[in-house]
Amino acid sequence: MEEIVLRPVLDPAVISHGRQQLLHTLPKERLAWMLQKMCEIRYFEEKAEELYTRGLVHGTMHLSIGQEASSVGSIAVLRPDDLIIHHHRGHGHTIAKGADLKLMMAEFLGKECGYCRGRGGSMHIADIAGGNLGATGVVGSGIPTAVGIALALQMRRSTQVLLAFFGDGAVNLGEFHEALNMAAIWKLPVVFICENNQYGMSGPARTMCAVQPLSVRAVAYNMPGQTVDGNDVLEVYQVVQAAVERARGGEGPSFVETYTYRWRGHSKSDRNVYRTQAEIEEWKQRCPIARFKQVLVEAGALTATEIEAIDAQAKANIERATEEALACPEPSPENLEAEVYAP
Amino acid sequence: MEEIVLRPVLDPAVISHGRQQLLHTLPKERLAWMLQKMCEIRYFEEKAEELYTRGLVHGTMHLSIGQEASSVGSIAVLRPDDLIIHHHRGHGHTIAKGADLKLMMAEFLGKECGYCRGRGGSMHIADIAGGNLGATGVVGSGIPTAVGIALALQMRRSTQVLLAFFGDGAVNLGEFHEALNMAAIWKLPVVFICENNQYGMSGPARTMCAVQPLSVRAVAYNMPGQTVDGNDVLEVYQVVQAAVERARGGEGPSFVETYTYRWRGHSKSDRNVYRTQAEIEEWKQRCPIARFKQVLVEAGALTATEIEAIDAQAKANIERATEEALACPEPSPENLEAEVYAP
Amino acid sequence: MSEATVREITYLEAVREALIQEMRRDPNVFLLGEDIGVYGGAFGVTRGMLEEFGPERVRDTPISEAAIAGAATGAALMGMRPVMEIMFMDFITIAMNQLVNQAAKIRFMFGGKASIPMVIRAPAGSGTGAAAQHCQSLEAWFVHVPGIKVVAPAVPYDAKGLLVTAIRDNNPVLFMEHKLLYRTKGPVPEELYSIPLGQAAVRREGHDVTILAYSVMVPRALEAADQLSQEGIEAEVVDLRTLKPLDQATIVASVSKTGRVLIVHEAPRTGGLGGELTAVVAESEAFDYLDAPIRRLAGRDIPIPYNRTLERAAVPQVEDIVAAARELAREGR
Amino acid sequence: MSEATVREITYLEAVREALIQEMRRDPNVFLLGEDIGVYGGAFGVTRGMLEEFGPERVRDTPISEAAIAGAATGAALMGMRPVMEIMFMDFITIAMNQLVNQAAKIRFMFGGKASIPMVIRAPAGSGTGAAAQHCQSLEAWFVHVPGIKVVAPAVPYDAKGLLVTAIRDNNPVLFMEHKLLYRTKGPVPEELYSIPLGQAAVRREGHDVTILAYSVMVPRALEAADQLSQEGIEAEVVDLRTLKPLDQATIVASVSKTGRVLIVHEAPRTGGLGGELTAVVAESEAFDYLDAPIRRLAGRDIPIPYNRTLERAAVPQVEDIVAAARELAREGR
Ligand SMILES: Cc1ncc(C[n+]2csc(CCOP(=O)(O)OP(=O)(O)O)c2C)c(N)n1
Ligand SMILES: Cc1ncc(C[n+]2csc(CCOP(=O)(O)OP(=O)(O)O)c2C)c(N)n1
Ligand SMILES: [Mg+2]
Ligand SMILES: [Mg+2]
Repeated sequence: MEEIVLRPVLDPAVISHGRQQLLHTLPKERLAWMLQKMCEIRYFEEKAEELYTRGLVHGTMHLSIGQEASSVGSIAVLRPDDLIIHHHRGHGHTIAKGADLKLMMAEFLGKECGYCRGRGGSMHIADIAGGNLGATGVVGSGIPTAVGIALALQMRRSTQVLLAFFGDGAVNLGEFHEALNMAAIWKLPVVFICENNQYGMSGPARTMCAVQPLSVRAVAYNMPGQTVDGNDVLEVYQVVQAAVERARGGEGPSFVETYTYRWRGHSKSDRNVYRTQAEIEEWKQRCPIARFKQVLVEAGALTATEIEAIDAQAKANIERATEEALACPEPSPENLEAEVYAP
Repeated sequence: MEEIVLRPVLDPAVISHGRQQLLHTLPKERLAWMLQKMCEIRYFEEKAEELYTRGLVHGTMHLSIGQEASSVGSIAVLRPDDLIIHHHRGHGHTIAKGADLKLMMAEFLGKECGYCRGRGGSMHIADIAGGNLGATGVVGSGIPTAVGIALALQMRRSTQVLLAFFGDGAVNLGEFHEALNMAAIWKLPVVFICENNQYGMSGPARTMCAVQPLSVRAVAYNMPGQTVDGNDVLEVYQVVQAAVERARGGEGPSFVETYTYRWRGHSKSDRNVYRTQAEIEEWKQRCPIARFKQVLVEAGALTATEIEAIDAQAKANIERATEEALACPEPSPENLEAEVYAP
Repeated sequence: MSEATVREITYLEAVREALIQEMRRDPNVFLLGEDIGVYGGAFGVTRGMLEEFGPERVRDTPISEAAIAGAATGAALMGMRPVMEIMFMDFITIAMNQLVNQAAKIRFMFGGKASIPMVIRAPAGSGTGAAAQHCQSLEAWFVHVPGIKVVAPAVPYDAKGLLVTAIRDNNPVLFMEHKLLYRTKGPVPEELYSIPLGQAAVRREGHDVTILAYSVMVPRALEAADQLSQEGIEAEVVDLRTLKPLDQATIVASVSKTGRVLIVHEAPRTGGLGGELTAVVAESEAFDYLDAPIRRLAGRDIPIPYNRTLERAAVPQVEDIVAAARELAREGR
Repeated sequence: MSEATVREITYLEAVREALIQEMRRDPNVFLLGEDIGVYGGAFGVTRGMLEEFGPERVRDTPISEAAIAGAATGAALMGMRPVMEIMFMDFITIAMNQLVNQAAKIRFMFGGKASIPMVIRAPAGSGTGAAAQHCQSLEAWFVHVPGIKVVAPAVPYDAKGLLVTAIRDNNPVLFMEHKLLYRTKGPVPEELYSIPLGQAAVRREGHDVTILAYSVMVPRALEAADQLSQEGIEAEVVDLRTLKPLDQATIVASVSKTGRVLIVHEAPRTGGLGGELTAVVAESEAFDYLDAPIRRLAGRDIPIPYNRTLERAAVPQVEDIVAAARELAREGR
């Protein structure tokens, strides 16, 4: 009978007072930046929803409202030259990685000046120059790609690190499995971040995945695994930081599960019949943004006024980006064939 | 920090004296049958190799010499109406499941009277009527099929059970992962048996799979998992029996890893450059057949004379089957199109 | 069908009705796929079915396309009649090994001693703004796989009747639905009926040019034919309905009559089914009746773009069919 | 190539030489696949390369085809030039999602801001008695995927020159090798050279009938042409070499000259590349020069059987090509 320990990425004992410490060790501007990004994500998605409802968007969209701490807490750890790859619910990662909000909104609107020149849309935003290697719409498909990206980093003896984001639904795909095994045996510089918002489209993670918490699956790849409160941006930060250090130090990949919740339906066609209104309300009470604001004020890291200004700035940024994006030209359908192959 | 226990299928403490008990509780004819099947497998494959060398076989073949305890120990547990599905290295399972040796050899030789009428060959022997639902040549591919077979059993409220065999190389395929998860959440009546003969074609399980032993992977699917001495037919029997009882009782799947070794190369093109001759010799010392014979004699379950007779009978069976198979007609290439679709 | 109560229902409802009626008739029929239970499927096809048949026969799966296909194959091997749903046809790429190497080959490989009666339902096609990974039409791949049949209905009546046949067929049948057709309406008898596989339907008679189409291109071709008629060009529109086995007789008869053929499909032109159809015509006696070269009008050789205008430009629209058929009708030899 | 030392080497050695020389030239090139290191690959293609380049650049992988393809895609996205090996083309079915939805689409989907320079080496074809799951020729699928190029060399000279070009190409290139060609010999310059993609080669001139072939069907077509010549039929044999992009000009020119075309491939007839080739001819000006219907000679619509006689009967052999070409040459209109 083997006793197998789920090796945590970071000692859980460290986390609890680490949170408080972070508020003092992280530069004030960094904390402000984190809050701003969280607010921008929220406002971006509320705006996206509004544009969608007004019939200005042709296509689908997946909102991550309620999950802002997961993307910002993870990506805040990175150096500017570090990389991310992510999935369909990817507005949060994109903004946290420093995307130009106008180019992002333009992509959402299918405009020529969008990140993907209107070819990709909400589900496929990539900002290659900014280190965002793109979102995939096929669940789990970015995970094997992540192996290759991290492999390239390793072969080039780079000190860059990759964060690979995916949802709870992805952990039951074969590609997840093949990729995590490969990353583990090759000790690649990647951190796998599973944003467990508790549902796929409607399938509950707790019934679709044979084991709980999902981070137990790290055991199968002999890598550290840990489930964190995905609505606590500072807890996410700490654990991802430990995983990033591990990766950068050549010790190989880790698996972090950020336990969170999506407030909105899966996409616009969702009638939310697979969960109760009470459950949704309960999770709204655990808003990661409200919580971070409160923590910041209580710790004296930022004043209420400063916070208000950041929030207002975020809102204004989204408004401006939207206006500019709406003014962008539409792409032309001429000669698309020439774009398929690289010269 | 979660303490995760690799739940064994059978308490390891039980196994050690269980082995001795089995020698007394299993009917003598059953023990004799087990030995006979092990010998038949060995002689069948030696004969196959000989025919191959003599140029009588067009195609490939994968010999399981050295692994006989795994197939026989597992399948001996089954009721006649239970089922198996397996993989390219499948002569052992087929014989243990009670295949007609002539039809099997005829298939190996590509004859019309072979199990698959010469269409399948060594890699695809199936004996549907006999409960052998066939061998697949794509590593891991039978595992999702196994889920469907077991699902049908469950939906029909059958008390039949399925054994699904595959090699160590299969545990790194996505299909393995998807299938084990699905079988686990649906509590299907299947036992997954990973015959770890330590190598894929050349890739060592110990470097290709991120975690050792392979049975640890059971943790990721919240099912019992256990590694057994795959060269000890009685140890295999006990653990598989516990897993089969579990499956039959509606408690769901288990994962059994039979640790063993293949004496021959992967297939005929193998130059054995990835392992040492010493290693091969060492494992030949652990011959599962010689070992079982010795145990039987020591326990007084069978006499040396009886054992000799069984061995001779097995050899004679193979000789006769080969002769008869060689006399079978070749299939005709006419109208093969009509066989592709069922009416 | 004299006693039948024929109503106007949607293509989506027709698919659902076939599933429901076959499940009532045969306890071996069951559904499996992602979010098909309480959610009712991404497009709502199975909505309400969980209530009648329960979670065992309307079985929600994890996001595991390979295992879904494998589970269907294994269950079929045991004599069940699974109908698996691939949420978007694009994701069938994950299940190719199970479908092509297992489901399609098991019968032949095992000497005809097993059969795999299963249906793979796969919503295909562009037009919903879902971009490159959610809009593909991959039927040509499956037409190329011995052991699989391929059905692509264009109207509600066929959606029901062909799905019933597909479920009763003893082989893997890929049943391709088009997302843009789901909301289209047509007459469908309430009672259970089936349409044989391998029979095309002449949707409109004409003598100037034959348009071969299937799935969403059928209504587009019919609309185009109406417009062409106003110009004095009478197009014959053949709805292939089953892509494999193909109704060569109906194709050859129509082309022999009109002497001109325009093949239309949504999938990219290169390597698409249009090539096979061209060859079927070119190899047949219809070749001798051709008054103009065989023409293909197909999707452009690009991934489907997100932007609405680009997306529309990527695949044949009514006006493209009109233009191509007009040009062809004028072409002489 | 005046200075070149030209030797007779095998197709297999030519592939290996291309890999070695490109790896020496460009540190971004590396190999990954199952058992390609110490084992040297299932067919021995990479034998000896581990010694020169080490385990990092001749990288053994677990049996994880999807992750192999994904790893290649990701590395390519970073500017590496991975050459992945799929041990048997049949197993590419496991990697379809990665290849079709990721590798082929990333560039377009991301607005042209990324490229995926990678090669997928895949030994294909029957003739070794490996049965239905180890003998497929799946090139037609990939020809249908915008974003992927497809190469299928028939002779050692092309195997080397086209592989070099494939490695230097900035897109995913499927490089299809045929197991039966591995041991065939031909002249190959020792020095590094490249052959542009998209150029067919006229292997033999003739005026009676054009035979379009690729991969293993090229030597068979040439052998058939020799036999036909003895009967007074002069066949022109066009080796397509690259299947996508296709050299339409050479095809059209040849068919326009001979007025008759026989298309030959090993993959099953229905839905195979023969349809596309038929359409290319039928849509071209060559159509007007045709003196007989376009003919396809292809693999039968069955999985490849194990038995040697059945296996041989499943795909075109020299005698089948002779018979088909003879019949076609006699056919008039
Ligand atoms: C392979 C695949 N199967 C199905 C889908 C359809 N689909 C899109 S998102 C989704 C749910 C994904 O759930 P999860 O991974 O938890 O991510 P979330 O949407 O919750 O962020 C599904 C089933 C898909 N895109 N890809
Ligand atoms: C998906 C797939 N990849 C590669 C192969 C080629 N291949 C055949 S057997 C084999 C090794 C399998 O190893 P294992 O699963 O341990 O089984 P064993 O042969 O050792 O019994 C490989 C790589 C295959 N048949 N299928
Ligand atoms: Mg989720
Ligand atoms: Mg093995």
